[in-house]
Amino acid sequence: MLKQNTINDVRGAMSPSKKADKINTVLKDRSLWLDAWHRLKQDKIAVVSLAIVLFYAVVGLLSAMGLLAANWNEVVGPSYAPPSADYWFGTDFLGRSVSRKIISGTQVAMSVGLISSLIAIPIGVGLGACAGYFGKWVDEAIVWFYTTFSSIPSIMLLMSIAFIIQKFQVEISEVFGANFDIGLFAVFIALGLTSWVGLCRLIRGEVMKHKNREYVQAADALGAGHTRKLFKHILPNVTHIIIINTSLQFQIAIKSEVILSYLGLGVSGQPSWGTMINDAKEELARGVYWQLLGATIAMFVVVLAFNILGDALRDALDPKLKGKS
Amino acid sequence: MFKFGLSIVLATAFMTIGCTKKKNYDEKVLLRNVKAKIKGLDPVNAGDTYSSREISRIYEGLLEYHYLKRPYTLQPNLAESMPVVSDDGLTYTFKIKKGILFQDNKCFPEGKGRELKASDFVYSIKRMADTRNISTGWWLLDDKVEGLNAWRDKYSGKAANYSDEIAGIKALDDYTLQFKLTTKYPQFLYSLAMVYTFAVPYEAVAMYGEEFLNNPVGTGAFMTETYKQSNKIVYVKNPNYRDVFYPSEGAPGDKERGLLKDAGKKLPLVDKIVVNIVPESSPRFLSFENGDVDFSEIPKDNFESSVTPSKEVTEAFKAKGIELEIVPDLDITYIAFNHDDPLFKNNLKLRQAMSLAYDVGRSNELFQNDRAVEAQTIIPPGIGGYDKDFVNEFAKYDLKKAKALLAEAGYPGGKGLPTIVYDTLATTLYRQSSEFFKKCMNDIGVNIEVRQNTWPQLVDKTKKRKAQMFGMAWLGDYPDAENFLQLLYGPNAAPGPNGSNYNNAEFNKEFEAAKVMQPGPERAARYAALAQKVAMDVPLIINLHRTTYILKHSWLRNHKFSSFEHGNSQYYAVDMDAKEKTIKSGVLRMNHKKATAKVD
Amino acid sequence: MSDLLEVKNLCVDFNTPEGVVRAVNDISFTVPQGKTIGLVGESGSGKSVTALAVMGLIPNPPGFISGGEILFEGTDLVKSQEDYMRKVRGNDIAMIFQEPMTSLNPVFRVGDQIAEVLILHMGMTKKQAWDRAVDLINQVGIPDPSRSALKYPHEMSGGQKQRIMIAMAIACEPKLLICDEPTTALDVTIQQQVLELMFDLQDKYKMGMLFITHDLGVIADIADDVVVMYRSNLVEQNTCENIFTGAKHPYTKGLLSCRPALDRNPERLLTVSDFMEEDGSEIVVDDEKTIKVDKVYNVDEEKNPYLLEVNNLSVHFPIKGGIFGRTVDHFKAVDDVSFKLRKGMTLGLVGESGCGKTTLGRALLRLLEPTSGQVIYDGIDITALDKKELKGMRSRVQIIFQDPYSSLNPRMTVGEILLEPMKLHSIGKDKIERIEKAKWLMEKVGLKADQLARYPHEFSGGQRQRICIARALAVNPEFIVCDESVSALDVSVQAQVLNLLLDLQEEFGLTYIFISHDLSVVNFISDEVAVMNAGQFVELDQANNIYLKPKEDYTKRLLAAIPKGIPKSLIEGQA
Amino acid sequence: MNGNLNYIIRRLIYLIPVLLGVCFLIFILFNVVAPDPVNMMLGKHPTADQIIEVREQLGLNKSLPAQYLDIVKSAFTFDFGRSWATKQQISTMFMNGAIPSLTLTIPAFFIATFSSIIFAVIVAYFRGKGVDLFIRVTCIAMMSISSLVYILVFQYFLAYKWGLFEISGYEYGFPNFLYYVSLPILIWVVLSLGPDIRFYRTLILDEIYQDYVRTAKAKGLSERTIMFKHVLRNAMIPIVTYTVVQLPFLLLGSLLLESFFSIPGLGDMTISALNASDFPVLKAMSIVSAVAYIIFTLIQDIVYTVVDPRIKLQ
Repeated sequence: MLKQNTINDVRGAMSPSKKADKINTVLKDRSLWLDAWHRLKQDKIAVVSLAIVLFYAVVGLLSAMGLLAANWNEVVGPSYAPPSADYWFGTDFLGRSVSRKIISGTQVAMSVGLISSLIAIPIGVGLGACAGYFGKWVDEAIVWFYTTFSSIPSIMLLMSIAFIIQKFQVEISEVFGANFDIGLFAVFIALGLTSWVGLCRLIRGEVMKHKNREYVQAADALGAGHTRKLFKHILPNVTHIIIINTSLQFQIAIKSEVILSYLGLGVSGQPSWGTMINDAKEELARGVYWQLLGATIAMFVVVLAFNILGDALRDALDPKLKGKS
Repeated sequence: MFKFGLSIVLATAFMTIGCTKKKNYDEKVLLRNVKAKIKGLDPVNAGDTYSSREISRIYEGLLEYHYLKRPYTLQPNLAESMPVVSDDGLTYTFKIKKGILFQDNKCFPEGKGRELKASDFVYSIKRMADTRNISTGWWLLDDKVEGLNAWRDKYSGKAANYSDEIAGIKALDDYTLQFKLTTKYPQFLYSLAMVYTFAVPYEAVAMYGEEFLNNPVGTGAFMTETYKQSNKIVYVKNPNYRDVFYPSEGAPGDKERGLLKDAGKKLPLVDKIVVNIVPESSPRFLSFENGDVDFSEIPKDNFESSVTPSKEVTEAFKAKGIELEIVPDLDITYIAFNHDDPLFKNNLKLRQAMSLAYDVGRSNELFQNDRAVEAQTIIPPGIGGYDKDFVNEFAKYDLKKAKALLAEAGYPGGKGLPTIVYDTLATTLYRQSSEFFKKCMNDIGVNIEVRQNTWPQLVDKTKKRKAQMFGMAWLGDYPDAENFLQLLYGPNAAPGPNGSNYNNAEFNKEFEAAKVMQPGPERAARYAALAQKVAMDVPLIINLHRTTYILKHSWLRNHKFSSFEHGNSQYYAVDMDAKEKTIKSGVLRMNHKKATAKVD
Repeated sequence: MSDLLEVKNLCVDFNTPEGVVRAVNDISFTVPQGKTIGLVGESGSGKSVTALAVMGLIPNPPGFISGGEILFEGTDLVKSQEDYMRKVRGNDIAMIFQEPMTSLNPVFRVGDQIAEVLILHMGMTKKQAWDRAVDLINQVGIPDPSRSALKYPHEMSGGQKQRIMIAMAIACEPKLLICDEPTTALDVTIQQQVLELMFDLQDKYKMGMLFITHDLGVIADIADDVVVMYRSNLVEQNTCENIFTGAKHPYTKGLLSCRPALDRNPERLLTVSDFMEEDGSEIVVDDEKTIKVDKVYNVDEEKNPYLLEVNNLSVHFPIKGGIFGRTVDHFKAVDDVSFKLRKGMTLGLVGESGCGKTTLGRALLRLLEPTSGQVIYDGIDITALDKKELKGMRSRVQIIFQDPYSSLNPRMTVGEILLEPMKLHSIGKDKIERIEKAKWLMEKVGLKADQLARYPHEFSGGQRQRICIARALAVNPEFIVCDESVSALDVSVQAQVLNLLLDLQEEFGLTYIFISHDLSVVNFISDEVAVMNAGQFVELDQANNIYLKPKEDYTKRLLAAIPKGIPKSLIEGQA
Repeated sequence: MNGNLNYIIRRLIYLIPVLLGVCFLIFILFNVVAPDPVNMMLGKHPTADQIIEVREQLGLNKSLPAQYLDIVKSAFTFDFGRSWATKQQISTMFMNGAIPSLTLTIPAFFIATFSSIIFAVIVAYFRGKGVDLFIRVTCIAMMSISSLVYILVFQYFLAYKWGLFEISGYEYGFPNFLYYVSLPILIWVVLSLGPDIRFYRTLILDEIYQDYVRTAKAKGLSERTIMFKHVLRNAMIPIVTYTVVQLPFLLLGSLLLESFFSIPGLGDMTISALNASDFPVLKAMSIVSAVAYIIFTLIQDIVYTVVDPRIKLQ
């Protein structure tokens, strides 16, 4: 019954590598992520905010590598010079250019968002998936763990974690070398360890829902093991939640850095929007508004972009829309 | 549902549209703001300057500093006269004034304040030695009074028996008190003017127990009416207060400034004192400008709008009737090297280079608005041992010489020198000053890594000798240069006050000899020589002696700033009619331009 | 007597991202006073949209009425203002919807929800409206009406909730009652009672009724005239009698013939595609195909040996209670069931919702751990196998689920879905061979081989069910459990899938257990039928014995409730 | 009714391990790992032997399990001993701190919740139209500015420049505290409008697309009655449960508002405890807010059954 010729022409005629992707295209010629990208592209504002986010990421990267605004520490004019042609955002108490500090501050903001998410995602998704998938006592234990974690106000957790890191300052600086910025490291860990609970709850609920869906039971009937069911079937259907949640978590991290530096747990040694806004506490009284203005605008644009992007991603990635097309 | 919700929102929103509180002017009230929360009103653990200031409004000691005379001179307060000192300088005998009453309180029989007796002092000083009170003042008399340490160790950790007699402190009769010291200790008299040794009634301690710190019972001019430890304290006059009169002579120039107008009047001169606790500096100063408080220091960022470069009040403030008082403080700020670290210990050239690279003048300009005096030695102006003509060659800013010295120290241009960790506090002011220090050191190639700490963490680090370099300030406990020189005294190393762990045998020997001398010009010369000699060894980067700038409203009278403000509030007076006129005129509300226009 | 409702050349369009879609194209029909018009068609035919158009309830963005008139007692509803429509809705025209479970507001008592429409339109006071509501609840046949009125929707069964919907609809004695698939979600016995209730109420209130359904059986029982819609067009309109005796349009003919009926048991069902080409042109059907051949139940000992033996199988779910959540009682989903099944035969499992048929199907495959009993498959006791051995058995036993939308992983292409089972059971040496097998499987189930790269959401419900069958076949199974595999499909598509299952059974000698609540479907496909109720087998016998000579009265009641599919006018004629 | 009782008891029993877990987490964070505060307590001149005596008195040398048991005991008795920094009785500090905090947070919370529900209903009612878009955009924009900036700008302009409000401070007693808390309340409301409106809007929209709304329309009800009677009544279920969960955090007050406006509430107390490494106070604050959170999750379950007839306590 099988049509013999189809097998030969596939096997003989082409070189192995070409043959491989010929086969693969038979199975899958475009990914759903591409569809989502096309949908996202239709939303003009979303594209603009994505561009803004990428622009900030590039600026952050360049300043991290020292290619951009590395000379933020250089005195360029009198202290507290108001904004003028040569200093767009004026100068700070030492006479350093505020606009350079803003650019260099992008590095802190973006790294805080990125690294705290990189810490929060694996924990949140890992625990959430296990709780949702295995259920019974595993679920009980993980639910108990994150209820305990979330019942302590997050500000207390942030403070105490930052304390702990500063307590081990001496040991850490031996490991990472003296000029390693402990303050920033404390912010990363503190934010990372307190922001995973929301994601964990979301993933647990979603995995539980998908576990009972019939395509997973069908895989079960085919003899698929736990790992295959979880990683090949359930998790791909849940990744869109991770993406949407991360974009929201990013902007929360950026805003928390300001509060942390107010509590004295923030960055020291390099400029950050948080410290600039905090300096403004006293400066505002003497009419020095430009450092506050600059930092606030810089943060406003990127946080707004993240918010809009978060909503747009939800519409583009949400399978409900795709399922009913 | 909708209408109901809307009405609730509008009602509460309208209620909070906001209105400022109406003010009343009939009662004579002294209003002031304070930076830190008051820990408690128990003399034995006064802790910081803010708590001691509040405690000294209620309690009194044997001696006190004269309100007006400068330099600060001790005078008897509860004691009738200065003590009779034995020839070997070890026995001090005091006579107590008769008829001094504690304020009325329910801890006394029928609530009536009883008369102060010599035995009260024996009890109070023993309380300071009692380990269970964890007194912050115990260092004053540690190993100084015969039998006191023995008594302390005997009851360490247990309920102390106060009737257990000790040789060092004895009430010979109701009105005579005798101290026997173990060593010559001229600073002993100062300790009797400090809050830790103030008289405390045993009945109050017995009755209130652990809550005694919130129920003060003293002999002073005021007593507490309401006491919200983290928000506000209101004092009222103590009816049992004995007759104390405003001094008729003071320091030269006081008469011209009208400080002797109320001479001879019975104290206190105000009916009530209201102390508000406002941690943030900008709201604190804004409430002064609004007239909500009678006087205030000037935060760094409000200096330009308050004081002209020639150190006078700006035209706008003059128009508002605001006056300025400038008083040097018994204070020294410095950046310490941790001499445990070999990098600094045996490399004098490196220390000299870093000291020269630090631009003290610019730091004074940036952070003290040029108010402070550039320090030459560790001894501040205003006390014996300060020589205003001495110039410390390593305290000035000389980049070229600094670079040369750094090269001689073995690190040309900073090459080979590891990154130095500088620990500072996390407040905005300290973070900015550490960034300034980092910039100065970068100018000669020395790389600094700034680490932020809360105050306890910084103290913890310095006491455990883990801080490589750190900024520190020292406020004098009493007007005696010994209190400053002991910062470099070897045996005082951490956890003692010598955070730099500096240990110079020769200096230690000379210091031990000088500190036991009786106060006088000879001791002052000895102190000066000692300080100048040790400065050449650059034990730390000397920085500034800060001066206090006080802005006073027109209606505040007799205010003279003192580093030892114990009980001074009884001398202040408030002209309520002048206050009402100025506030109602709205001149305070006018912004700077309009106010000055009004003057011309 | 003028017509109650006259729909003239009605057109309704929807704005979609891919442009304007016409959902209803030039429909005209009339609903006379006291008469019932059946509007029949499959999903996507536009029948519900027509109903919503009459009520003016088309969701404004994205839908809109683009042409035609809806005359209700002379006035054109399309042109009238919103507040006029509001006075008409619920008062003169009332509507009943399909999903009773979600159509009532969960947080209000049912009595209040009925009283609300009375207060709104009849100006009654609260007290009067409540009493009238209790009376209406009584009229729709709900026991203890005064107490039931105080109940919340979740405290009532699906059937009772539908009765409440009916009470709410007839509260203001409307002239026209529109019912959009009111009984589709109900079990067949309850469906019968609800239909009778609606029938009596129609007589009592002389209401015109527009009855929308996809089930021709129901139409025959209740409709006077019938309107047939297909892909937003009206293809045929006639009296019920004429439609059933001599349908003219090929689609109607296809629709009539593809419905399995109890009294006849053809070898294969004719489907719409046998009567009509894709573009709508007619195919002349030769008689041979329409011959009704009664399937003969012949058992050949060595061709059909016993493959599956189930002894005293039970599945009990613990019910938690008390403070510490101890199990207080057990819900006996499957209670001591025993039967044997021969190779190549099909056992039908039929029963109302909640009778335990699905649980039994899952327990057989140990997708659900049975509490006790044995399942011996080809001599091997499946219940005793451990995890690893069970995996080996998986290739021999497979399952096909009900909901096409949730039984395929939306993130995997059809090719990947078909290759997964082969990889798991290492069928085929390498990828190329597996792809060939996948292509072969696609053709086997009637789909195009070049669609392997497509995603599930790009296929229709029927096509997805075919992919599920292909996935099951990928492991060359011998025994397949079909759990309500066709219930979610339209009648015409249902017929094609049933035919496919029968073809595959013949070609590969497959053994089926076919689970369904639809007796006529079970009758068509099964050799033997087991009727289940409350976890137990009420009756187990050959298919036609069950239907012709039912022994147990539960089975009898079940059979009686199935709509005959013969217009009542004919039955009256014959009786 | 006994069904509910069983449920409540079971929930309470379930909460005990959570409380033990919280105590353990606090124990790790503050006892095992926290730096040594003793030096700080002894002021400028600590002597070596004095430090040892103090460690003994503060119970720092107790065995770790003993310290853990102290925490657990304090979680039930609320007797937290004395603060290291100020030697005050912590429970009295709480009493003094609770009143100012609550006078700020309770009115602020209810004004914010009510106004955001009203706005959310308006936005849902006019969904898709201009009003909806405008309010949503302003919400996102308002959320994108850090809360600290709002505090600084509002305090400087509203309080100092135009003198509309008291700059800082606090007075106990009914009419007086209003002058001091009105500006912080205004800031709190402005800060929480953004996120709340977005959240409540999604809740209401979820309800609008339900089947019973279509039935209501078919009954001839007007859009307004449907929105306020049917939809809002259903949407209130998630709204009420969401509000109840936020109540425990009102106790903690707003750290920033209290420290900037020197309102001596629990938030301000927390910040000074942080700056003074005053661990008994920080521990006490964590325990109290954790216990409050746990109790309120239980209350939330009960409220859920009261508000939603469908839920039986099982």
